[in-house]
Amino acid sequence: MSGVFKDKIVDMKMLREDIFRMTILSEYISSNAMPGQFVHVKCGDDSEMLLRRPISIAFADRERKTFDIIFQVKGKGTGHLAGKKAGDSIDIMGPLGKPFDISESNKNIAVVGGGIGIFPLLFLLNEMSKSQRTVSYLGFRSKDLIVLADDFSRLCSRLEIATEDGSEGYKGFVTSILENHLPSENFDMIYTCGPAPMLKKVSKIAENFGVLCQVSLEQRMGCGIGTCLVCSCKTKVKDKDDWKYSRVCKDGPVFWSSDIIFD
Amino acid sequence: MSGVFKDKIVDMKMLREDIFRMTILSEYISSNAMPGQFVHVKCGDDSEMLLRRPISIAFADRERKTFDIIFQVKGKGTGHLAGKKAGDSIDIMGPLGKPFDISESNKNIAVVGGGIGIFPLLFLLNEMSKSQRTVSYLGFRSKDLIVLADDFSRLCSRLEIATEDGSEGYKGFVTSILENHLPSENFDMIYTCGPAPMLKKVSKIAENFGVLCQVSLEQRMGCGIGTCLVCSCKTKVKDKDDWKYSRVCKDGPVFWSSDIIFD
Amino acid sequence: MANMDLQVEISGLKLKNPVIAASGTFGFGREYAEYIDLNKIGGISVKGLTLEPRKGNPPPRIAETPSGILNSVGLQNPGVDAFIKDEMPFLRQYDTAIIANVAGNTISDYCRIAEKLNDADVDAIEVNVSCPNVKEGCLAFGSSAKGVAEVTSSVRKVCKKPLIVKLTPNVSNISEIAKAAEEQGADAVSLINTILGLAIDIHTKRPVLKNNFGGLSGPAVKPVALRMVYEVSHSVNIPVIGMGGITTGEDAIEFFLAGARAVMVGTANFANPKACIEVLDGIALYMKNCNLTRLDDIVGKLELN
Amino acid sequence: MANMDLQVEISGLKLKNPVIAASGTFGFGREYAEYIDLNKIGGISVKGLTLEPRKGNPPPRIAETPSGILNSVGLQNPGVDAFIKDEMPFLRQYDTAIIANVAGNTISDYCRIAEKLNDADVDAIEVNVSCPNVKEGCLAFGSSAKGVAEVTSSVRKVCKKPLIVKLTPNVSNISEIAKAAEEQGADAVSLINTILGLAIDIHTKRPVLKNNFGGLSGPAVKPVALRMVYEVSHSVNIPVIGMGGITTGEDAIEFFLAGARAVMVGTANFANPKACIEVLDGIALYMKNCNLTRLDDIVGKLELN
Ligand SMILES: Cc1cc2nc3c(=O)[nH]c(=O)nc-3n(C[C@H](O)[C@H](O)[C@H](O)COP(=O)(O)OP(=O)(O)OC[C@H]3O[C@@H](n4cnc5c(N)ncnc54)[C@H](O)[C@@H]3O)c2cc1C
Ligand SMILES: Cc1cc2nc3c(=O)[nH]c(=O)nc-3n(C[C@H](O)[C@H](O)[C@H](O)COP(=O)(O)OP(=O)(O)OC[C@H]3O[C@@H](n4cnc5c(N)ncnc54)[C@H](O)[C@@H]3O)c2cc1C
Ligand SMILES: Cc1cc2nc3c(=O)[nH]c(=O)nc-3n(C[C@H](O)[C@H](O)[C@H](O)COP(=O)(O)O)c2cc1C
Ligand SMILES: Cc1cc2nc3c(=O)[nH]c(=O)nc-3n(C[C@H](O)[C@H](O)[C@H](O)COP(=O)(O)O)c2cc1C
Ligand code: FES
Ligand code: FES
Repeated sequence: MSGVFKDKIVDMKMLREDIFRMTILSEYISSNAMPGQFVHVKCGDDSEMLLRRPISIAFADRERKTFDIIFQVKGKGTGHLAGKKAGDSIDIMGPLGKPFDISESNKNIAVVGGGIGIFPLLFLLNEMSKSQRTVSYLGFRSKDLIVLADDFSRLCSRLEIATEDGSEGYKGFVTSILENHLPSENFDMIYTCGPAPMLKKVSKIAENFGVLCQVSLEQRMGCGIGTCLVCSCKTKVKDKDDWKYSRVCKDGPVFWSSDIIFD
Repeated sequence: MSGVFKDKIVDMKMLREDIFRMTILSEYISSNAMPGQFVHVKCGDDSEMLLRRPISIAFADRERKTFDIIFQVKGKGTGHLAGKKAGDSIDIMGPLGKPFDISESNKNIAVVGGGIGIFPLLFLLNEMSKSQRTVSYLGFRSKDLIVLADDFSRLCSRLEIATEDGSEGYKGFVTSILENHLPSENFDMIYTCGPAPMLKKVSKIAENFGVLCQVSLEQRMGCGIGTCLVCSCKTKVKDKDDWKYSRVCKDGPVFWSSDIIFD
Repeated sequence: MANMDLQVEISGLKLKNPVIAASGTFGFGREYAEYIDLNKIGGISVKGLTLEPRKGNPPPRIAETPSGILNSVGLQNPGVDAFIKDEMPFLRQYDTAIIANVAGNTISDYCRIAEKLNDADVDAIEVNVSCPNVKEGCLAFGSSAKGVAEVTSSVRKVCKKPLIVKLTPNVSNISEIAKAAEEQGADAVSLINTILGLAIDIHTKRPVLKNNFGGLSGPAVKPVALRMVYEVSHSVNIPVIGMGGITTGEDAIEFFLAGARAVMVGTANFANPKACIEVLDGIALYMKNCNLTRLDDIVGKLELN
Repeated sequence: MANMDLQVEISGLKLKNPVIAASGTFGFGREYAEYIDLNKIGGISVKGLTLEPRKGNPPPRIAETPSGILNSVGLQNPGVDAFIKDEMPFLRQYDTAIIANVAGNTISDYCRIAEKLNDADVDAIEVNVSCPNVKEGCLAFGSSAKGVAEVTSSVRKVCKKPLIVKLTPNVSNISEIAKAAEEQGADAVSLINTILGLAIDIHTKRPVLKNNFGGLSGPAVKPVALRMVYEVSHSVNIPVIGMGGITTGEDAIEFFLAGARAVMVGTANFANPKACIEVLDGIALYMKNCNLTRLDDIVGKLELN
């Protein structure tokens, strides 16, 4: 179940010139949100923009009844959102979508993120139990674009950073570290979110090494709740040599990598 | 000459629940504005509303380099405008349109206003010289809707108020007081602005009594500067038994009542 | 108002009120049931149904434009049989009219779907000859009076339900096309479907939509939709269902004045899942403020200047 | 960029850059000369001219709609003779192309206006067969390939200037109509004119416009205009001038990619008298950022998915 709410923004922080963390007071969403789910946010008037914007839930504080979203300014919608401040109200639908499948029986976990894909992973790590060992693999373009490294460090057993220009950590793509580590690590599960080429690569690696893998996808959305069928992604049809379009908003955003057909 | 400016709002006052007086810092407009002229105001983003709104200049303080507009909230545009506050910037074109024809040789003057039509008359009275005698006739629906009575009192020799329900001053239309007074008053000029039926009546009365009369008209506008030809009003063609559409924004808003054809 | 009566009948299709969810924007009702009480709205026009299941077009399928959106879903749907089996039982739990929106590649497709629906518990069928997002059939029929006449007369012969024909705005003369539908036995027409459009990503130099072109809907199209509803309702005697950009009760009132007997709410549902209810409340409020009690007091009551 | 070259030639009409003020939104240039340097823009398409002076339609002539406006000016203009006598001397002070936009009730009107303009110092004529706001002629010609062919071939016979035919979007198949213009000798086509629309005041129960119906323009129509520019530029070999909702340089780039060689800026001038200049600056900025130096690097460079 989800709802449409006029909620109050209680905090707004700038994490990087173009990345903001917004804390929103919402008893319903904070207490129902699960990692991997998102909210559908009205960023302006109907006349300014007709569509809501999907943003992952990055944290939920059940006691304070707040949840956080972290977003990067990409265009008009996120630009408007960045102009909001504590005290403003915000029109939000959620929590929406299928969350990550989390099980305590998975003891050794890899989390692989790039770009805006790292934000939902923060929530995921936060909800893992202490008994689970987690290694985070995060990719950035260069050192000065790194965000949330401290938060990730605190929440996971080990943090590996890759930068494309080598200005920090491993030089190259995050998928290369993962690939190098996999033979020695004994992961039960990989969770990943980020740019499509990265997801495809991670899925491939997981398949090669026979590790279960959950992928969180992105797609342009209309309704956000499964009715308009615009947010499609190609998935396999069980037990048949066929495929279909699934809805990222309702059947996802989290899918088993083995179900997804990457083009 | 006029220009497009991003000016600063320096003061904002509520005169009535739905009427606001806004003071704007603008060296150019304040020093060039003449009574009867208007500014064309961008009340929101392009995406919210494509068209500017015409608002009369209600006062200009040449020393402080400010000018005032007074507006009533009617719809979306004026609604947005009412939400602005001191310190905000505002996108404004002006001063626009043909001003009232003012001459010191007119010694005995009547000013007749109703509704939002009273605002430009304030500026007019303000610019009259001490040697001119001015009588203001203002019409309102009822006592509690009266605004700016003190300002008018201060600026004119005599103020006559009519209310439709008789809750203050004369009961009935302001045109009736004018008609009653005209035989005894020796007006050289009548200036009027307000709802169309009032303007038509005032023009008729002026004609009957042979008094010169200037009328400020309203019409829906596009460009505000005379190019798009949407703001038309019917006027006589000189020396011919014909009529044409004139532009309220450029050929007006002030016309000689004898030139206008009221439908 | 206690005595306000918003019931309306569209040639045999009884609606408790004139607000219908537009096809393709409301799925099969399941998801919106979490947000609104489906019993409260006049009806639901379900996602366009085809004879066989359809996968639809590749994503992205949506682009935002000034006061509008472009979509290129391409009639993704489970097929009419699966609809009857899997979706109708859910929908029938609610006391609201169910309109089956149907599309075909060929005339025989349309007829076979209509036949199947004769035995299903749907209240009406809406023949979509106006979907701009599929390659064959559909819009090809809808773009000419001849095509619409052919589809309508063929479906009419087999269809036992009230038959609504949904018109495309991408034509020179929509009245002519509405008349063709009327002459061939349509019980009502609905309009407008989306206007064919294009949005370009200037950085990739490609269309935003993977399918390149898409259908424009939302407030941007309202003036065009209103004009066409006026034209059509003054050209035919069958009822007109109006849509295109309706977001508020006031928007709906404009359509009634222009001649629509009922309205459909589409794109507005996306930003506001309660849009249908708010449109309905807005209609009631307007009528109350104007001391009106029946829809007939406003339908077609526009007076030209 | 020092070596950026924005010059463009439209079948004999030389423009220093591809940004032209759209007819009816720029008068005869006088008023905008107070706000921008007219020497900087590529051209001005003047207010639609008729053989005799026209009074135009009664007010109100404008209504605001979501991201658009409706207008019903109805070709108010002083007539072609007065234009040549009173307006041309002013316009010729500036180094910018002057395009005479012309409209007629009959084919002979169009021809007589064209003849008069042969001797005037205008750089091209734009035959408006698409004004939705007059009762006779004009749109009636523009709505069919036959009508457009007739007007074009007749005007072509007498017209010695580059001949642009301005197309209406209110048709089923705009490519067909563009082809008819091309076949009959048009040097270029421009599109789109306004889309016929209606706005209703729900309190007076009357259309907002005194003339009832009006033409929709502004950002709302951009996706439709882009689609049509794409269709037309892929159907004819003569140059296409694109317009419809252009407000920024980015908007203009979309039109170039879709196939337009030049663009016209209309409604945007109203809110922003510097719109033409800003569109031009935006085009140059985009080209600079993409390291492009000539318009040919973008015109028609849209790649379909
Ligand atoms: C399930 C999901 C979760 C997401 N979580 C986050 C998050 O936590 N933080 C974050 O910064 N971003 C997130 N995104 C991406 C975010 O939705 C887009 O960056 C945002 O919609 C861009 O809107 P805009 O108006 O700023 O950009 P514009 O480019 O102006 O948007 C134009 C249109 O395209 C859509 N769009 C553009 N980019 C994307 C995208 N990547 N995914 C989906 N729609 C897009 C917009 O919603 C809008 O409809 C998520 C996307 C999805 C689908
Ligand atoms: C020369 C002139 C001077 C004016 N001076 C003042 C003034 O000093 N104070 C004041 O309160 N009002 C004044 N008005 C009226 C003011 O322009 C309108 O009240 C305002 O445009 C309404 O806009 P809206 O968006 O709030 O209303 P809406 O009704 O939502 O506006 C819809 C559209 O209609 C136009 N419109 C609506 N009413 C009018 C009107 N009466 N005149 C012209 N266009 C209209 C709007 O500009 C807009 O384009 C003046 C009008 C003119 C023509
Ligand atoms: C995402 C989407 C999918 C649609 N699918 C269908 C469809 O399957 N069948 C149909 O007849 N119309 C379909 N339409 C058109 C709508 O029913 C409606 O005619 C149009 O969107 C105009 O109304 P609106 O502006 O209120 O959305 C679809 C519209 C959208 C936005
Ligand atoms: C007020 C107004 C008057 C117009 N008059 C004419 C005209 O006289 N001749 C013509 O060909 N087009 C006329 N047009 C159409 C414009 O030139 C242009 O084709 C249309 O507005 C779309 O462009 P835009 O969205 O940039 O305004 C007029 C448009 C407006 C808004
Ligand atoms: S966004 Fe509508 S189905 Fe996913
Ligand atoms: S508003 Fe454009 S001419 Fe007056």
